[in-house]
Amino acid sequence: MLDKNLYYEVKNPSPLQLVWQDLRANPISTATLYILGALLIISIFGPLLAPYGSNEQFIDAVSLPPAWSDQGDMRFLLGTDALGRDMVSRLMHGARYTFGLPMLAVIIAALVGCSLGAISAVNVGVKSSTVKHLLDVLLSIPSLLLALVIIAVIGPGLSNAILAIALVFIPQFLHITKNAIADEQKQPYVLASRLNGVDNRYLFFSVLLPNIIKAIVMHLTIALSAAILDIAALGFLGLGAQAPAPEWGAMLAQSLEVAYNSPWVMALPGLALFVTLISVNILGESIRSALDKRLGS
Amino acid sequence: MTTKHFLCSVSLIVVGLVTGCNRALPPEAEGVLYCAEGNPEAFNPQLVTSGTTLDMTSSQLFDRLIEYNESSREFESSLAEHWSVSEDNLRYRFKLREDVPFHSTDFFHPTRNLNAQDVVFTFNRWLKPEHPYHEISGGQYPFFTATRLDQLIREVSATSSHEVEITLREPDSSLLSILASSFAVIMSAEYGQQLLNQGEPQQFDLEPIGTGPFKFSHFRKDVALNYVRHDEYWKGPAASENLVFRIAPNDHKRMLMLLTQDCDISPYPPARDIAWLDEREDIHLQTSMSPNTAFWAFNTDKAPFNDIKVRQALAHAIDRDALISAVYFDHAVRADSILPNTSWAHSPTPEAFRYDPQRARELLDEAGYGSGFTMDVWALPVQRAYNPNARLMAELIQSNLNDIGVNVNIVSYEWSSFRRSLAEGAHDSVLIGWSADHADPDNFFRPLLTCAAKASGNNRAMWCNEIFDNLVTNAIRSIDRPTRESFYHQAQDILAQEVPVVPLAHSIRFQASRDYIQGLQPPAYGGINLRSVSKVAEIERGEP
Amino acid sequence: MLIDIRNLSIFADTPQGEVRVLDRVSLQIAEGEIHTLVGESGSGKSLVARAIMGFVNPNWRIQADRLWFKGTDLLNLTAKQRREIIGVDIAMIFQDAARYLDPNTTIREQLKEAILDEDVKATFWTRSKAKDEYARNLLLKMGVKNYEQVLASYPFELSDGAAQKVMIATAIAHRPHLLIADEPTTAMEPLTRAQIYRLLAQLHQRFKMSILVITQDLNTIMQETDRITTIYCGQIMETGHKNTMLTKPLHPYTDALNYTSLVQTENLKPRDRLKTLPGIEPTLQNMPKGCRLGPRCRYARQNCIMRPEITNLKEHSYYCHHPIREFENSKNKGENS
Amino acid sequence: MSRVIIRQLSLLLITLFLISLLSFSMSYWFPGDPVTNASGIPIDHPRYEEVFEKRGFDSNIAHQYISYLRSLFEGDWGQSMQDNSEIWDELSLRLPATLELTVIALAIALCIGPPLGIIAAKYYRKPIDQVIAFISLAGYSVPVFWLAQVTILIFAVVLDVVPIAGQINPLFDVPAVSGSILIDIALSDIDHKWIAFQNAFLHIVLPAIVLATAPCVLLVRFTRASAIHVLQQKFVKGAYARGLSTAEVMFKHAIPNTMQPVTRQLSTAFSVLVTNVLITEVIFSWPGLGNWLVRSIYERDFPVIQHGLLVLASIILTVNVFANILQAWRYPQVRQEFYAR
Repeated sequence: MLDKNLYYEVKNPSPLQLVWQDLRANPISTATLYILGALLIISIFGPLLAPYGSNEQFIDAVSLPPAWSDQGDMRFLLGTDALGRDMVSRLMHGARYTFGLPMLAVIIAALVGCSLGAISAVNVGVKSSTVKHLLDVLLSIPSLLLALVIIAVIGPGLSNAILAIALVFIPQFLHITKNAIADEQKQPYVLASRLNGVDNRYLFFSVLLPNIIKAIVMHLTIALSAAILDIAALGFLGLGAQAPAPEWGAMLAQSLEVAYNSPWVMALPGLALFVTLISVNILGESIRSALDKRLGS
Repeated sequence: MTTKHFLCSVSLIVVGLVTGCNRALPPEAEGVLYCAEGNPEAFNPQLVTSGTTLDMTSSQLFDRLIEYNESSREFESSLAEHWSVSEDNLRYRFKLREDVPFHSTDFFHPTRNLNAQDVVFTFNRWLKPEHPYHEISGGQYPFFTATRLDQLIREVSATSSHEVEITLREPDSSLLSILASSFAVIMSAEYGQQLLNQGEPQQFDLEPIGTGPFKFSHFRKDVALNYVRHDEYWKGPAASENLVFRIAPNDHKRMLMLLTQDCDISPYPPARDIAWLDEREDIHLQTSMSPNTAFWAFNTDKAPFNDIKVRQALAHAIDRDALISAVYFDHAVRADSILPNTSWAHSPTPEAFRYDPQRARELLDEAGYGSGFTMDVWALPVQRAYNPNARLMAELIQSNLNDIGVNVNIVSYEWSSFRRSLAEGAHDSVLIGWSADHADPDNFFRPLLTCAAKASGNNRAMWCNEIFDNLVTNAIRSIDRPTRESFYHQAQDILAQEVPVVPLAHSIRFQASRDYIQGLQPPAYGGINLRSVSKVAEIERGEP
Repeated sequence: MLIDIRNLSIFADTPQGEVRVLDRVSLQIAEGEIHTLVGESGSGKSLVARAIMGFVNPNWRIQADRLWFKGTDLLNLTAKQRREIIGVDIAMIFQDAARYLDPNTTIREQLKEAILDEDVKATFWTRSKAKDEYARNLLLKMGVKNYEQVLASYPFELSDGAAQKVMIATAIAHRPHLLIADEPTTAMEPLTRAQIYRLLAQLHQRFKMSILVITQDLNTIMQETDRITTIYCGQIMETGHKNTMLTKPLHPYTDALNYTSLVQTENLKPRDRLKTLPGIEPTLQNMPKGCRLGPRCRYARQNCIMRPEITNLKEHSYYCHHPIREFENSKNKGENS
Repeated sequence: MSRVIIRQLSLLLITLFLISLLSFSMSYWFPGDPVTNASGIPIDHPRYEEVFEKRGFDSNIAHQYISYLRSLFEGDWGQSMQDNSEIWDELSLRLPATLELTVIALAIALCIGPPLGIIAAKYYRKPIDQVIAFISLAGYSVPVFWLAQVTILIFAVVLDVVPIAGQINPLFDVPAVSGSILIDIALSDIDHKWIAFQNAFLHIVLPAIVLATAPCVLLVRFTRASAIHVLQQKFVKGAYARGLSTAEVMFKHAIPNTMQPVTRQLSTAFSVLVTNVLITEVIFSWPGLGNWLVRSIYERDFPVIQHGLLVLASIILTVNVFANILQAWRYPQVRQEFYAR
């Protein structure tokens, strides 16, 4: 009667695979994946894909509404701005500034911050909760304000804004990694691994890392959305990208003067920003709920 | 059930609050709202050159000895009842009115009316370095330095209690024009003395006292400047009880504020909005051909702009016709000389500033900059009559210059710091301009391009040319118009050759106001006068 | 019958599809009886309690021929009717009592919440005071001497035993007819455990309260239990009197459970094999067909892939194709013949 | 409790010390002369020598820091490099204006955010929850500067319901005493105060709502997540088992417990609010600290930047610490955790 085959082990995919499956199973998060993928491609190849240059001016086509309106022109699908620049091209060029660069900045910040956090957590350990508490309080200062401090010191400009944002997010990642590792180190399974006699390297990469990945991934999406918003806000305030760079925040700031006459010039960069941000946020939310479901909270 | 009732009452209260709040004003808050483009630099026109400050201070707070009547093209009496000139054109006598009271406010109660002491006090402030107020507020009197009036006047003296004599070192044909300009206002000597006694002379330029139609009430930086009516004004009280200048640096914002009735008068509406503003029933649009010139000045102290060839190349590189259509929406004419086309001394030199990128490249090659270079273009941050959108203009120039291999950074600051940095010569080149303060053509040469103007920090090109200086000085010393005209033509030829500045456009000055505003005159020279402006009574504002 | 459940099934919605977590459970509890429901963790015994209390997860589907309390159908109650029964006529105490109390409210307030206005005879303004008094008495009845201190505490400041006593106090505030005790003593020290069971027994005696005790193993069973029901993987295995169940079970599962208890192992000789069940419990997604004990049952035959029907003896019933006595009997028979 | 307060306040002191250190060292990081960067007195100014000595620049760095602190407490915050106005005077008018806007926006966010979050959690995965969750996610993704412009176009320009700039129609002769317009009206001696209040209300309503959006949706999200978690907790079941009605369970147990983490997150919402107030003030020409700070960064007016950032950061830190104290005061469990550490 004892058929061994009856007791087959369930073949479970790894938790991260499960998260991926969950994301793909949800149509909305799949859509955001596609949108962000498209944005990434545009950020990289935008200048090649765009029909015109970002600052190419068509004197004969100033302030044209989008193509579907009566005064529209098929050459300019989303219309032109007050200088006769094609909105489609500008938006496509702008994706690099408003999506690509913040993403790069966040990834760099994450790499640096997580490495530093891991090093400090493994080597120093968190002995004092006061330091943790102190960092908690200090990190409550919003990223834009810190970026403003840095920009105040090194001066306005796109490269400075990106630098400022990368710098601002490093301590956040550091803090999160350090805390996550410190929390995990208290877990019994780490003790078990230690008792098994694994070395520090293995302990970190094979035991700790898979378990802190949740905290880091979740913070990545939060940081990306904050970074995009900050870059755009700095561009809007004239402290980030400078005219005529087609950064969406800067475009928005410049479009204000024609907002009443040619509202599409104002609406489009804002809409692009909105779609990007909501995609990042929905993706973050989906990843968070999938992780919660799979890895336990 | 109770929750429902609660929600109902809350929403009722909210709706009631919003609908109950109309924007009607109580009677004591009636007045005119004028949207100004920036903060006034000081409440003393002597200290400034910016039209913004002039608009907000000069004609509102003060009076001048004489005024220039646009329509009759003649000088008229103002504080001076009448005046006379000596045979040698060196002595001017002004007989003052006796019934001109100064403002009486919380901080100053005048004990006497205007007399000759006040005129002497006011003129000596910028004339004599030993005057107690000379060094107050920086000690710079740019307009008077630029017009060399401080060199020209030997003495200002009171010949009787109500008579003043101005003695010149040499004849000058523009003196009356200058005295009629918005800068030559008369202030109270008694107030100056009172502040000296109190040890607070710096208040003199912060809480002004004058004889004008409005009194200073209070000023909050970046928010608003409040004036109240001067009821004893010698020409009769102003039409409006209150006059408020709201500070709104953004032209688009100002236009929207006009639409939402947050402003009653908005100077310099954006050129792109002129067409449809004109079509609106509730907006009244006024124009005037006030003489002005927008120009692009190179800092000739800096390399490579000290090289004539580079300047000529840059002049040929830009398409001014395109600028006029894109920036001015054709509400301007192309400028081919620094002097406006309405002036009798106008002598255009279109060839010097022709759009010719090919020629520009050749000139750059000759100058040794064939591979191009990078330069800053400073774009003035506010809208002026001569330039409604310098930033847009800078972007167009940027793309023009890109074609000849010159990279451009666009620089812009808040207005007052912008002007200060300009005076220090921190710029490579700047898009700025000049509106006439008075009718004499001299106004476009000596205050702008002479060595004296450079010293006073008003020469945006930092350009100093002796031949040019001699020509304009000779022009001002002659009384005879044909002689002056020939001098001015020569001066304009030098400018076309040397290109310290590229003239861009003479624009039409616009002024928009709500339909319920009456008595508003489009200004000709210098600052606007708002004395006769008021709201039409009995009109239900905001209601159809 | 106080509680009469017939063929109660609960279907849970999982990512792998709908799973029948309770399979046609029938259970009767008479008035004044102490009934123990025994099963391993995950066997669905708590689900029975939750079904009675109406704590239903949104992704559950419940199906029953009958779910009656004193003749009232618990499945078709309005929210208002349910309130009148739950917490009044039926009360429940839980394992891990401290977590069933609001951590941010004092014991005093939570205890007073459980006391209805009818329980104290007082006017509006003396009511709070009267409830205070009532709460104190309740705790005293639970054998809590330092009641003032307990009343002022927050749940996380109490020991396990004290928290459980508070829990019981809130449960019996209006002397319910049925008290459901869901693993009330798991993870407690043996002394505390005995205390709690003694308390329950006292309540049973003093107020003629029926008690449904839900527990994991027969070791911790209450001495005063009248009847025992065993449940495995959402299926009822056997129901009967305590004595029969402990000494002469008919179902192989009850038998296996018995062997895990000390009482039974005392009689083992050295090096005897323990009569435990081989294998492990199946996961929720891979429930065996028919009798769910099948793959782990020593006596299983081919027909065990069909769900066995109930066999009712006197005061005893079981669900098995091959009950032990019968099996042994037949074996004996075979030897005899 | 007093231990918690002392601990939190000492934490605040340490962080404020760090922030002041940061602010102090900014004079050195900024390009140009540190004395000028700190005081706004240019190097060729007659008072330069005096300031140089007063700020301890003739001595070592520690002395300079102490002098810096002393001038901070004396209210000698230097002057703006742009218009030479005293920073302290300007700040004392602008900060109340900012706080006024911030407090009103925070109040709006608090009145709308948490209730919506709780409603969403109560109807978790039902349509009403999905609508609220989507709106909150969308609201979280709308850049405030865009939202502000769109609302201005709709409500002020097209519908003409509200004005678009400033605190009040400047024709009302309300002297700026405190900087906060509502207080100023109350203090002023003008007639028709009620009309002035209405006018000020109309001016503040749009910026306040725009400003409230981000913290509001943030609070919706926090509250929703927290309430979903709480509603799954065993004590909710326990409360039901005690015979409480749904309303009683929600209001007596679920909501207070939901607010426990949300109280902590108030400081996050406040940070977001402060970030957005910088932008909102610029757009609505609100004469507050944010407007001033942004312009001074633009103009590189270092003394203003230095002190403006110091003030904003201090406010955020203070609010953060007070949120901690509030949480510990209201929630014994949190207190316990603080003690345990």
